Amino acid sequence: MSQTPVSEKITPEVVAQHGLTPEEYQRCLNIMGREPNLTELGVFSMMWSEHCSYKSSKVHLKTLPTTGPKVICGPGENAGVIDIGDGQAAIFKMESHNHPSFIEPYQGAATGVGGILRDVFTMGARPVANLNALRFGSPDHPKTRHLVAGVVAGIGGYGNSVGVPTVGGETNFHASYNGNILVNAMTVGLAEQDKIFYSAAAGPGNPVIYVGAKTGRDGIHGATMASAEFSEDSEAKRPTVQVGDPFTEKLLIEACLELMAGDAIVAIQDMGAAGLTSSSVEMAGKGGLGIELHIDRVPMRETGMTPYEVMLSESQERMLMVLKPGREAEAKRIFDKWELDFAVIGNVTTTGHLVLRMHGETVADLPLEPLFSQAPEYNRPWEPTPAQAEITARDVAAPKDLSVALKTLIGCPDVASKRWIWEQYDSSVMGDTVLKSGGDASLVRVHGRRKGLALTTDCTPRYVFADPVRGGAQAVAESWRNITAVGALPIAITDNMNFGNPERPRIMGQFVGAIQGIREACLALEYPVVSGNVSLYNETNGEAILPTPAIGGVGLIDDVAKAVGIKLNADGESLVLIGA
Amino acid sequence: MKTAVVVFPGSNCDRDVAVAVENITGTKPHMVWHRDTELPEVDLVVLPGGFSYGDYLRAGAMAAHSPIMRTVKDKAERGLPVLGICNGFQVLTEMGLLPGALMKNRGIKFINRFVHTRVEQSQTIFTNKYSAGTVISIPIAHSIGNYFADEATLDRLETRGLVAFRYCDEAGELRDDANPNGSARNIAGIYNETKTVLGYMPHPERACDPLTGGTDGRGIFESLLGALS
Amino acid sequence: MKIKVHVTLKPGVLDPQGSAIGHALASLGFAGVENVRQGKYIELDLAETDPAKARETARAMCDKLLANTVIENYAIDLA
Amino acid sequence: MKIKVHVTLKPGVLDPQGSAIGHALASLGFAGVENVRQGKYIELDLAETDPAKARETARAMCDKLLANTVIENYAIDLA
Ligand SMILES: Nc1ncnc2c1ncn2[C@@H]1O[C@H](COP(=O)(O)OP(=O)(O)O)[C@@H](O)[C@H]1O
Repeated sequence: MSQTPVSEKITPEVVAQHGLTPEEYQRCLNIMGREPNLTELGVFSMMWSEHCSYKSSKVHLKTLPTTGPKVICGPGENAGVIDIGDGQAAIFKMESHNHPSFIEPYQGAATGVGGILRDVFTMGARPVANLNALRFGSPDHPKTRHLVAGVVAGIGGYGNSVGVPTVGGETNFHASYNGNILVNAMTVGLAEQDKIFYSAAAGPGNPVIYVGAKTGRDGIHGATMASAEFSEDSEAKRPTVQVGDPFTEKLLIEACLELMAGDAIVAIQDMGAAGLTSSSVEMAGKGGLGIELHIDRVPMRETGMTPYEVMLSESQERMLMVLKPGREAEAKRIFDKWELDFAVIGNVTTTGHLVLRMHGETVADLPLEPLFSQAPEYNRPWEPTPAQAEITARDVAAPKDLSVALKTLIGCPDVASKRWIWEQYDSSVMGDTVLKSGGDASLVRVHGRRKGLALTTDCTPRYVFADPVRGGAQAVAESWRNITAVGALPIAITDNMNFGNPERPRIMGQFVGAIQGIREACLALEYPVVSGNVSLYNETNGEAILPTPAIGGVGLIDDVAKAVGIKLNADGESLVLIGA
Repeated sequence: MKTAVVVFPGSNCDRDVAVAVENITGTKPHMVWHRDTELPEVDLVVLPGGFSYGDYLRAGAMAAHSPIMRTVKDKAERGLPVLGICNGFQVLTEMGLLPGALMKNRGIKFINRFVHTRVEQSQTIFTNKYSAGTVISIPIAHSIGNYFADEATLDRLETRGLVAFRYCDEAGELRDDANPNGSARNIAGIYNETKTVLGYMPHPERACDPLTGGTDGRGIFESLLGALS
Repeated sequence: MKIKVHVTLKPGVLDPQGSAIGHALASLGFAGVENVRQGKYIELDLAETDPAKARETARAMCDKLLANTVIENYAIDLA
Repeated sequence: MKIKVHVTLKPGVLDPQGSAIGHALASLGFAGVENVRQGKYIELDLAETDPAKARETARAMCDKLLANTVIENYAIDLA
């Protein structure tokens, strides 16, 4: 491809293709005091996307309880951090990869696992467990079988290869997911509390380092393809789905943890969905500083990549870090050992601006503070979900034949055994899995200790659909019960809010209701939210998915030997029913 | 007993096997990087499970050519005991220390579950703490564990007593439905001619702790401890 | 009728296998090796004897199953 | 010089991936499909310009790394 500079002409169409409304674009103009060039527009579009800015959900998310005696770091960083005693911390988060998994189930699910792993080890934690919450369409829909097979293989293919056990999850089937499956992946890691790494850049002049895999033209927004300057074959060059490389990820985990054992790192951030743009902007923005990057120093997989492409690429298995001055050689030695790319691509500045240079020439320059403080935030109109008539047990006719009823129940895909799924996951690597899939919560021993973490993911979307408030509360309560059922104390949750189009008041009402329910349950149970992810616009042809706020719960048990499973152990044991 | 565990890029059971070895033998193994060319003075080399070089091209193919493996091959041919677990077994066949090849499971999928394998020989450095015919319960975790060799090789393995373990049911019967991956003649592990090199698909290191996987795998490490100390 | 299908990653799509093979060849001492890409090669027999129809069927197989055209290209040979 | 390598399983070696593809095609309604075999297709650029030497290098690559001759055959094309 030629190296022609990208067209500077920003037409209303180009703005719309970047997902910005005319009002939002006006804000860009005000902030810039001039027309942005295409690269700058790309940065705005990424930072103000729903995905990065949480513009539709923020006002509601703010109402969730996020603090507590055991919370070390709540939402806002790459993942949430809780105190698990002995100077140790558990770090965890759940994230969706819905759309890519529908298009390319294997790679979509695989890169979803890769992304959430990076969120966790970026903070200094060794990932010790993966879970996944999956929703597929109706089992007899022609696409379902292929999607299930691909997603499960992809999750296994990535997790098994990096050597992190996949210990639990949940799987539902419902026609509302026919055209929009949900793939939510959760990673839990362990770190020493005095070795947790955050993303705020510090120390003007400090070197900014790029490590991991090279940057290619992966996932660059389809929106930009209309621009005339791209050649005819540009479509072939712009895969919108990334291919994951778990091998590189495994090396990246080991290399980062090796470097993190020392004290060379000032700040670190993985290049997630919004790539180099969000990582550099967030690191500098959080530090209240500026950052200058030399695009030509970024390791690239392809020739002729423009600054726009480099900044918007969603290539996987990459990290950005700020080092203490003079520590580059030490870091490079480690990344060389693991045969990963390593490049000093810029430095921290005091300008408060993101400045991008290509062969010395400035190709973008925008102020960071307003990018955050003036980011759009919407309180979208919403309608409460109408209350449904209560159905009591007495309203339902008793089944004539109990054994038929039982068979129907256990034969239903949601209830049937998921063993054929979890046997494709390596659940015992790392040698600390005490309880794996098949029971209530899973249990992973803290390496070298007696204590362990109880982990579960839960949501019953049809409850949330019927009554978002109670359904949201129920998901939290179920996660609490699953953790309690193995003998552990629930500590905190992560959430993954999967909903339809928030611009429709009915959908927004589901979201608001679910948040309210989650909030009430978390407060009542002293079970705060320490991290989460929002995935909106899960619709096909105007048909929204069932509202699906997946909850990932983490609990602690002092001694894994005292945990209980669901297995009946001997003849003559008593069965006791408790509860309401 | 002194042990070296070779770490390839992409190994992921290196720590697990080191923990098992240390717990059972009382001595921490040396972790040897694939790019090293020298082995420390040891009684045993372990090639751990995982996805060396991502299992790209073929499982074990690239690891078989890494610098340390030249030394390992040399010493193994002169009698140094080598235990290859899962990916380690794949590496051993790729480098020709063991015959045959490991292919994709017949069901294609990755399988992680407990299986039963029968100890075929009890007179080896790896199995002297078991009796022949003992059935051990042990996890597998692989998608490429379907052992293949031509008929002549299989016959030779049988007549020379080089089949180390076979997949079986709980009672020790060699049934096809107890064969998780389609391996020829239910083979789960084999020895070289001198029975000093063992390749084994299941993970004994994951069956050394009653809390996480039972203790049926301990016998392998206990046997080695007895034979090599 | 024998059908031969090559499924390759589209240009620009990351090919981790290909790069790993490239590294391995280099470290085995093969010099001057570049752009290693790995794809799939599928052979099958089709009862259909009309070349045009066979090709059409093969194309449908590729679109539906053998390749994911989001990331892969395919080429069909009849023999 | 572009080198194209086909690596296929030897006749007689079971090919579970090939059979799985065969089954999947059948369940998608493709009739009359038989003997599905899946192999690898590797492309690379070699600095060598002499065809004979290039072929020799390619053969060495296959013997050493690209194919496992216990179970696989290979074929080399120069382009
Ligand atoms: N996608 C999955 N990955 C791993 N384990 C799963 C998955 N789906 C279900 N499981 C496991 O199957 C068991 C039953 O799941 P589920 O029916 O959701 O349980 P429950 O409703 O009792 O919480 C759980 O132990 C769960 O961990």
